[in-house]
Amino acid sequence: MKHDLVLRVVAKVFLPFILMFALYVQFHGDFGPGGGFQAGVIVAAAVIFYALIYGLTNARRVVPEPLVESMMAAGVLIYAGVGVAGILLGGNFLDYFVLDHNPVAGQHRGIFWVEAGVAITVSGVMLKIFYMFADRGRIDE
Amino acid sequence: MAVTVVVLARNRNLFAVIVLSGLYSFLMATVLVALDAVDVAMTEASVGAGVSTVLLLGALHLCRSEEARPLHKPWLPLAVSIACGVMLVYGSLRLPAFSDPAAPIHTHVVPRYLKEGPQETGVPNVVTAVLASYRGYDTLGETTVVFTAGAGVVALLRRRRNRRDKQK
Amino acid sequence: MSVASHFAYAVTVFLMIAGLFIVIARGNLIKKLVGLGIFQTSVYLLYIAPGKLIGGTAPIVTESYGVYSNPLPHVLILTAIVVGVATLALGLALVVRIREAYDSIEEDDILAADRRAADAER
Amino acid sequence: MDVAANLPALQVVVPLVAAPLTVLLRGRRLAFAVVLLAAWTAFAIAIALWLRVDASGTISYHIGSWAPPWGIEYRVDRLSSYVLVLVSGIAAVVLPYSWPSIARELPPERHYLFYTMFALCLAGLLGMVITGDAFNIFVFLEISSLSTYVLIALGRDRRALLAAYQYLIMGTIGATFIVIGVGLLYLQTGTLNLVDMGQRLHGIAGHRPVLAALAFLTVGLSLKLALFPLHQWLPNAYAYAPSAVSSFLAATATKVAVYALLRFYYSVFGANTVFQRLPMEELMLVLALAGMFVASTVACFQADLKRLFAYSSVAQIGYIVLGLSFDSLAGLTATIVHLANHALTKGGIFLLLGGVAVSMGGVSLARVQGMARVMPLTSFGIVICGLSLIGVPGTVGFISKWYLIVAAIEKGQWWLVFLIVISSMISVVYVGRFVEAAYFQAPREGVRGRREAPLAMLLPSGLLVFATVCFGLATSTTLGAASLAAAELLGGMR
Repeated sequence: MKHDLVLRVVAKVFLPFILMFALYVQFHGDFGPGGGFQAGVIVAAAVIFYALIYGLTNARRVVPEPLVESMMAAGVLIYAGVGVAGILLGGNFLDYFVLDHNPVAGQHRGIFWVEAGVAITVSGVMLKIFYMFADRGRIDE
Repeated sequence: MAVTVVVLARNRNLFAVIVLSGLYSFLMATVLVALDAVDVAMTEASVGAGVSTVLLLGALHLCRSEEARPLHKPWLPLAVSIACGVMLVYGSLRLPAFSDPAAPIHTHVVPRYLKEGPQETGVPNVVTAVLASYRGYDTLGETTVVFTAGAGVVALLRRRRNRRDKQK
Repeated sequence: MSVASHFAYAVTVFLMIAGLFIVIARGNLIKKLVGLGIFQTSVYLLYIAPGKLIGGTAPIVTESYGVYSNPLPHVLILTAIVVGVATLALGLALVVRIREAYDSIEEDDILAADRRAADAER
Repeated sequence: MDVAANLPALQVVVPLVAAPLTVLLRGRRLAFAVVLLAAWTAFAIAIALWLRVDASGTISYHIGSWAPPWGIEYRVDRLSSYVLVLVSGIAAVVLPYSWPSIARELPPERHYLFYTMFALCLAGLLGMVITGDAFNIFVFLEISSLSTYVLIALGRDRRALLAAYQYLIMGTIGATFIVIGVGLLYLQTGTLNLVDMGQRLHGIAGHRPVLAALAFLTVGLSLKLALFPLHQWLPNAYAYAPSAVSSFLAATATKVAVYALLRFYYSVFGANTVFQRLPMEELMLVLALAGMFVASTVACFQADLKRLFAYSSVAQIGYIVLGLSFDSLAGLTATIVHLANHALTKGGIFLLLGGVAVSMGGVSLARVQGMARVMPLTSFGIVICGLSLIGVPGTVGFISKWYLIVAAIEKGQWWLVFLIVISSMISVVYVGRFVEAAYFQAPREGVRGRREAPLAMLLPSGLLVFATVCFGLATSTTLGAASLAAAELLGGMR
């Protein structure tokens, strides 16, 4: 599959759109269906798509494994960090009201960061799992 | 959907089983849309039909694809699962009827989400509001579950660097 | 009416029985995981179906609708789906390791191999 | 910022944040330091919460400042603070032990992930105990279970993989049953908050969905706590997991499941529903007795010490459930006190066995022949814990058995007293097998000299053994806390 010109070109054309769609799902989650989890899955799918067509080594170069592993952890930390920020600003854990002077704006800010955390962890984990499985396969063959 | 499951239970070719389970997830997603659960449907379609299928195929690639004929008689498992089913039937017969607006789940707790949610959180998609704010802690737990799975897979499948280099 | 109103529950029950049956009866480790997935999915219907209100719409508040389906089960099931896929990923990773260690993914074969190993120890 | 007011949230969040930090930091020393710090902090927080509950009653903490039942509530009462102290305390003791133990049992590149998983497991268990929300219990149950599966699979033997897989299947079925139970309750009440649920169930306790929910929750949690016919996953899982993991799981995981069962029975359903509308009392009695006898007997025929004591765990779960089945203050006290007592005893035994595995090269009965000469301290420790399993006065095991017998006499069931004594006799047999091998048989060839386990392993194990005796003699702390917690649970009964 790696040398099919049509596939490579089509992939190049499609990838930005997939990533755009992921961002749309992420940020439009407030108004329509979607949110961090779904966006994370789409991002991961885009990279996996890339890896299938351009090969695992190239994909690793674009999205290196240490980065992926850090992403897994960073997402959870961002989420928990929002919670701890609530405590630091004088509220309860995961209290978004205190994140801004205006409680509703605070809610908005909290939800934004929380969703970002979810998306980062999910895409990180999905990619990592893909890499792990793909690795095993290569050695077995 | 039920037909898919029956075929699935009887089929011994694992590849077919996995494709069928993907199909099943898609059907499930359609049903969920019909039930107004768009967020859930979207997740089920991407996770059930997408991620799970890819994962299963990936694992299958590493394993054998035929299932051996089961040696033991399936009556005991059948009895156990039917007993559980009977228990659920017993329980569900007195549940509120389908689409009954007076059922407790529609009258308690939820009205506040629907009435005040958009004002309190500034987010019109109530599912997102509940997910990220009212029950945000559950979602933190959920993210942690995903993280656990990721780190767990790494812990199970990672190999020593030097061994990999040797094999190259 | 009562039959129709409980149709969703009937489907749930059937899926649950089938899923559980696959998990317990089948010896193939991957197939067990597929069955487990079906078993978990059956629960989604149990939660979501009662939340539907006929004439209602998805719980995204706009001015043109007045009746919404219940959002809380949706949230819970989102979490449940994620937990399900996490379990699946972990289970498959285990299966891959088992297959490397035993060269089989049939429960009976593996147990037999263990028994042989235990006998050899004695 | 008010740290004291936020302790309930920090209790769980501290270990939970430690987990991703270890992944970010990578290095095994750093990972160990972070998780150790988190576990000790969690222990300190648990003690602080316990003191606060003791002084001023139940604490309710609203996460995200959303009042329950709309938001998720953390609720610390006497029982949960008691279990919190127990779980975080065991973790605080096991962690220092795990450093030398893991260094011998795991390849180095997996070390930091071991600590990640340990922190997650701790966070999950603590989260299950402290939460006041039915669905949140499920979420944290899954965090702890998934990390448990991985921890077990990290065992050196390849059978550990299969054990982990089987536990994964059983555990997921159990968790799904719990979700079904919670779902049925939710459909009946429209709420997920446990207290609110309990109040709203008041009028409809006899409805069939409620009873079905009770059945599903009982089966699901019984899978998790390894009640007798559903215990098959446990012996393999304990036997092949790394020693530190066996010890931590044996001491905490099943105990937390028992806690969840108590929570649902007494705070949600109310004892009336549980014990009067269904024949739960008789059912539990039968299962508990069957577990005590069958598992103890099977334990007598095991050649591997880890498996032997794993079966003994199943038997001890029988005692715990037996106390529950009396549905009386004394019985409940026995259950709660035995949670802690068995955790100390079994935790101690598995830690010591880890040391044995290091020094003697294995834990089969053949390997430990003449162990008393090679590892006198360790052997002595195991014997003390064994005495506690039997229920000899002066150890914690005696206290639990005493209360069980008191509860049985209260009910006038003399035959039960007789049975409890008989089952203790069976445990004399399996502990006796170890004593015979270790003290009365000559060491195998090539095993000479004294080779105790490293001090870093000996010290934590010794601490637990010491606690076994200490709380067996000075009973007021555990017993007082347990009876107050039991009284509070029954007081909540309407």
